[in-house]
Amino acid sequence: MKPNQESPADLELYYRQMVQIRAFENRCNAAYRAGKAGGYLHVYIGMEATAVGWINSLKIGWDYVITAYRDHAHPMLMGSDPVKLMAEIMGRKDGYSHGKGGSMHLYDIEKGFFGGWGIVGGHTPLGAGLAFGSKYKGEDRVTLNFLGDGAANAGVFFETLNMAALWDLPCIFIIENNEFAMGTRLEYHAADTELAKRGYPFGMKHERLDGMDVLQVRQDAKRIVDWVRKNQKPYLVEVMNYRFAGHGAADNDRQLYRTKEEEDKALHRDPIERLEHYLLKNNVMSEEKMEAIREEYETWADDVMEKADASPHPDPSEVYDHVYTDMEPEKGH
Amino acid sequence: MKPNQESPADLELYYRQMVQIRAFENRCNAAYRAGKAGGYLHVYIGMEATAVGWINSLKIGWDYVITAYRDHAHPMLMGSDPVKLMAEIMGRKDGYSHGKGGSMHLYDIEKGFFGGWGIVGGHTPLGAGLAFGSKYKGEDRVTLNFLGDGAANAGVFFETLNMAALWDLPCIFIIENNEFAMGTRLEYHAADTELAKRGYPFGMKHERLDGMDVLQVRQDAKRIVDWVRKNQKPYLVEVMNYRFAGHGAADNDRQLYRTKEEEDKALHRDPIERLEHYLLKNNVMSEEKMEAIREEYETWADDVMEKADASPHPDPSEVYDHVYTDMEPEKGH
Amino acid sequence: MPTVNLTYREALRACIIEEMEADQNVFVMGEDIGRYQGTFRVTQGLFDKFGPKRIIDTPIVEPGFTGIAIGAAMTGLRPIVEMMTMSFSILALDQIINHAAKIHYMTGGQAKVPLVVRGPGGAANQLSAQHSHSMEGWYAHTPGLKVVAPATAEDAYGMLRTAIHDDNPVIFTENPGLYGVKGDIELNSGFSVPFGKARIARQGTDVSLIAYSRMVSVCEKAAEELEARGIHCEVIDVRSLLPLDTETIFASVAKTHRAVVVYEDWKSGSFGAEIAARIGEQCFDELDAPVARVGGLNVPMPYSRVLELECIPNEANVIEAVQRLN
Amino acid sequence: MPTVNLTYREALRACIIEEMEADQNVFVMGEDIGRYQGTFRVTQGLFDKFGPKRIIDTPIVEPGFTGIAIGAAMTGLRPIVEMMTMSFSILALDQIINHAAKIHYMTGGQAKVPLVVRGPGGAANQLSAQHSHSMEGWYAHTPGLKVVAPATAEDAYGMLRTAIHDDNPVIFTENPGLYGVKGDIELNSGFSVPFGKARIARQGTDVSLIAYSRMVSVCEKAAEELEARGIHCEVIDVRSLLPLDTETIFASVAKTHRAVVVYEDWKSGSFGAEIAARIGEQCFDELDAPVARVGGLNVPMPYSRVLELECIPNEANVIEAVQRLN
Ligand SMILES: Cc1ncc(C[n+]2csc(CCOP(=O)(O)OP(=O)(O)O)c2C)c(N)n1
Ligand SMILES: Cc1ncc(C[n+]2csc(CCOP(=O)(O)OP(=O)(O)O)c2C)c(N)n1
Ligand SMILES: [Mg+2]
Ligand SMILES: [Mg+2]
Repeated sequence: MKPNQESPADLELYYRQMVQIRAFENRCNAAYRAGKAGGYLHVYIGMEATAVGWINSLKIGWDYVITAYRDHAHPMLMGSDPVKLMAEIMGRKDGYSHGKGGSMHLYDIEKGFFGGWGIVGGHTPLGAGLAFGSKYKGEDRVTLNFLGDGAANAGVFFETLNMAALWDLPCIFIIENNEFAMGTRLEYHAADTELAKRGYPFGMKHERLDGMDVLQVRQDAKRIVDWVRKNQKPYLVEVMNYRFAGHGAADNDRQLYRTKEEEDKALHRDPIERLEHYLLKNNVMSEEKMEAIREEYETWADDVMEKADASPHPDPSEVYDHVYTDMEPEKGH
Repeated sequence: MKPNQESPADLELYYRQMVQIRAFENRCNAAYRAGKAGGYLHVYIGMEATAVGWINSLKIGWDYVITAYRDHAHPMLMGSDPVKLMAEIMGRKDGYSHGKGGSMHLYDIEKGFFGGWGIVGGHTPLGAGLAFGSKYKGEDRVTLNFLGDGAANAGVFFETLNMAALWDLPCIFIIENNEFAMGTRLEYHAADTELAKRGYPFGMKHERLDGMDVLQVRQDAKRIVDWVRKNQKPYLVEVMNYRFAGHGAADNDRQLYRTKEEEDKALHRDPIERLEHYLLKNNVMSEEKMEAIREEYETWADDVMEKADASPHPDPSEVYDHVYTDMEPEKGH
Repeated sequence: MPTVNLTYREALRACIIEEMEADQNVFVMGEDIGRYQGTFRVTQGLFDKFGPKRIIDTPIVEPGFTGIAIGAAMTGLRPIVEMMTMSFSILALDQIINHAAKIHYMTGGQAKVPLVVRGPGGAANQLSAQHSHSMEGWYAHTPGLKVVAPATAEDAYGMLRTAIHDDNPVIFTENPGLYGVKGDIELNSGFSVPFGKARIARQGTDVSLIAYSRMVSVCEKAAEELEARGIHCEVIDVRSLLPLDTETIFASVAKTHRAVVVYEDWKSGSFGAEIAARIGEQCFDELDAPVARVGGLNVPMPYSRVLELECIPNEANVIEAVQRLN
Repeated sequence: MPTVNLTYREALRACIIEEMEADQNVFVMGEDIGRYQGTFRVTQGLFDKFGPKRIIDTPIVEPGFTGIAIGAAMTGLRPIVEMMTMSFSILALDQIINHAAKIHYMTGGQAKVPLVVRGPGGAANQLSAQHSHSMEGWYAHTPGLKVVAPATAEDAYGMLRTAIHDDNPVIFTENPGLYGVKGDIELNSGFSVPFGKARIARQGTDVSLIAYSRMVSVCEKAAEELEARGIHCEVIDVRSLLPLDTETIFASVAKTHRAVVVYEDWKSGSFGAEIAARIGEQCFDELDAPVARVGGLNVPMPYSRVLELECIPNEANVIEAVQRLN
């Protein structure tokens, strides 16, 4: 790991955040198995360092973040209410979208978190549009535009890169290369697996970066976020991480596309364990303290789950709300 | 110009072909002005060397060619009947599509010319599909997939590049960079104006090439076509030429996007004049012979036009033909 | 306020200028709309007036720039996206239908998308199969969108204002045959036409001709001819497809007891079928004859002018349909 | 030939295998259909059987791979494109509608596109707004396409064969709720079901319930309940939307004098409106009551199961609609 340029408080923060995300995600999977969440549900387990490193480099409440359907961690790091997130994941009235969005469609617009999208690649121009909006208004916001390795093949993503570069949009495209697009391994979907290269034809700054060492991520992120804020130009990064879990909660067939050995090897890169080693080795935190933190978040997550579960299901009559801002749709079957 | 590796017969052929295309295209514009052709009509004037150089490098009747709506020259070089082409451009019964396609939608499938498409970028996966087809069947065909600089921004083009590279499709993507996408200058639509770079992220061989010196084009084309045929892999080239005319026959506002001076300068690059200089200087052809050839094609083009114009308009009842191969659509208003 | 006689095209332009002057957040983006002044010249002069920040020439990437406009709209801007032709918006349907139309709903009301997508829709003159689509039926099928198709210069002016002020995504379709049509416009009056209100373009008692966009004038001409034959047609200009003013339509049918729905879109499976189906459902006891429809032929648009004219409904087709009912 | 009891999913798979064995030119492409065995497992086992040349895992680029399939079809291959869900085909509409559907026409008959685009269409279980589209109405609006939506395992098997043999682009939509439905299939029999022929799923005299895909079984259940109340429903399984067998539909309405069209798609502007409009036009004198429709609510599909169930038509909705007619 990189030599520490972070205060002990920051180190603890990252640790807490990663542990918190993991605990939350485990509860999501549990909720799914218990039939309390449905549809498609995708957890961020194993990828925590990426969002933690990047989102901690933002001005929260000012900057914008957008991602696809693997979207639980990002709003949590931006200060969204975990109970409201979990309630949404359970499709409840007190969820951010009152049960209309679900796991794939979380939003906390007030905090600058713009979702939460189901069409692979489809949100990438929206993210550039957020950056367009802030630039148009003369604000110095930065937009983080997360996407997967699979999404990095989508045509609209390339169109977006070109315009972001052409119009100098302050947008950071973060390709989270977790080596899989659902059941399709990177090398079966990308002709060249070094996805950072996709910035090259547009003269966009681009780098392949680590996504497992939270301190390294944080350092890269800070540098790049600051650069983009200052220069008001786009940037493309490919962040290497790994999807520890199945694609979604319903994916119980990981052996179809990767071996147990491969998974086990990847588990050695666990960003949480990695930070734990570092904290221990550098005497930042004791084993006991870490244990206590982990337990704290287990309890916390149980509590979140319980509170969310206490939220009622939406009333059937709410089905017509929010189709339009100012009118109702034609009603009835 | 490159030292001659071509026989006098070949040189004459290229000259004749370029002159023929130009004469044909001038008649198309005339037909449009006379109200004998309608809709959108786009001529290839100034760009002749590109198609001549490339298509002469093919096995005609075996290889495949596809392009967008600026599609008169390509089939002519592949041996299509100019009268049937002109008849189609005039919307007549004897046109290749019996008047259903028009200038933008020429096809001569038997000869391997697959159109003729109106959606910018939309035909590029079709071209890769042709290459997919020949490869699947174990044939050694090569597909030339022409597109414009404007089309080179289209998302589906990038998707296609990735799959062509991923699946080793024997397809040559030829970006004809004529510096304009309708009224939009290259630098207003492409973040990096070196469009050949777009092959890079997919590990696809890519080069920027000249498109005005027909001998150079021919040499490059031969090399690359042979390579693709042998290696059965894709290739991307950016060919630099210039659109002497307006975007389409209806574009009378060239001053909105380029100056007279710029145009005049570009006219000095005229591929026909350039070859004339070469032929003269190298004693391949006399001024008189060239003059005679030019006149020959003027007469020829008048004749083509006259014959095409003799073809009747389709009968209204034909409107329902060819919607399906085996049934008619629901009829009537 | 001066009243001026403007073309449909000029009326649109005037409205855009007024709204851009009134609100910095309004901007226009699209292909060749700036330096090239717009293919159909709706945006002529705007680039000089407002500059490249607010009149944005885009690459030819309908999905991408529409998506950028949607994102910008979520930050509070009010983009007007010009589709060079609505046919090309088929490339952007994922952005428009799967994103813009659903954002307010999926966010549970947190985000709004005050977006206008406008451009020429339908056949022009021999533009062939890929450039002649009528897309409005598909949009009008989509909850979360509003869809309008003004038939007059006045409505073009007044409805575009409503569209720009609307906090929801609005599809605004302009038939290319309408750009030269003239009307009296009171400039700088703030004149606006609400959505969801049909217009009675002509009063009549014998049959209701129900149309939108350019087909309204086709119906008006047919009505004139039929008048000479003693048949008094009422012409309803639907103008807003979503929301749809069924009240006005049903009231007309209750008066005339006969209805013909007229549209340029492919006849089968169009939004005209929806209008016909609703009349059939709601006016059952009022109808003295089946609800007839006159639509475009169910074929890809052919290039030949002879064939193209076969495809597009005209006065004769409307007259024939009316006569079949009587 | 052995007759076996197969699920809809297995019936599809069996047909694909038989056709791939019979014709080298048939191949399948799509996302996660090979190594991952298909998200809905329709293609299970095919990768092992036919290998990567003929069972092709694609990147997640619906426009691109659909276009490649279309190009390949023009060279004489017979691609079967799986859309992971039909919702995603919205990204490929330009390829399907602007290209595949028009190629035979634009080439004046020179080129053919023997393409099948298939996949699950409609809502599954809480897949939310972006994954629950019913796309068949849009396709059925498009001349040049054929569009089918089988409701039974037998038809899945027999219509997929017809689709693969067809020289035109065919949209083949499978409601995810049907994959587990079983039927008796005679394997290797060459059994095929022609397009353009509706199926009378249940005979009745009082009202015609007209549906396709999963809604057929909803109608059948409603019919059973209504039978108990003395109302004899005829259930027509349209199964082929384009071409549409109006003959069978109209004959049924001529018998029952009442019709309810039932579909899962958004109620307004759907292809169900077309069916209702045609009945209204052609069966005017036969109808004893307005043609009713039961469709999905006009809202983006919500995630909450409570709300989702509100949106999708069920037996109770059909029963209610029938009772309103009587
Ligand atoms: C346009 C589209 N096609 C297919 C899908 C189905 N799908 C959902 S996620 C996914 C894989 C995406 O992989 P990647 O972009 O690498 O993201 P990750 O899941 O690894 O975070 C697929 C194929 C979809 N949602 N949208
Ligand atoms: C999807 C789409 N958008 C817009 C258009 C309108 N259009 C036709 S040609 C053209 C310019 C294309 O330029 P380029 O690709 O450079 O080709 P060139 O005309 O120079 O040969 C545009 C914008 C179209 N046909 N398709
Ligand atoms: Mg991935
Ligand atoms: Mg160009």
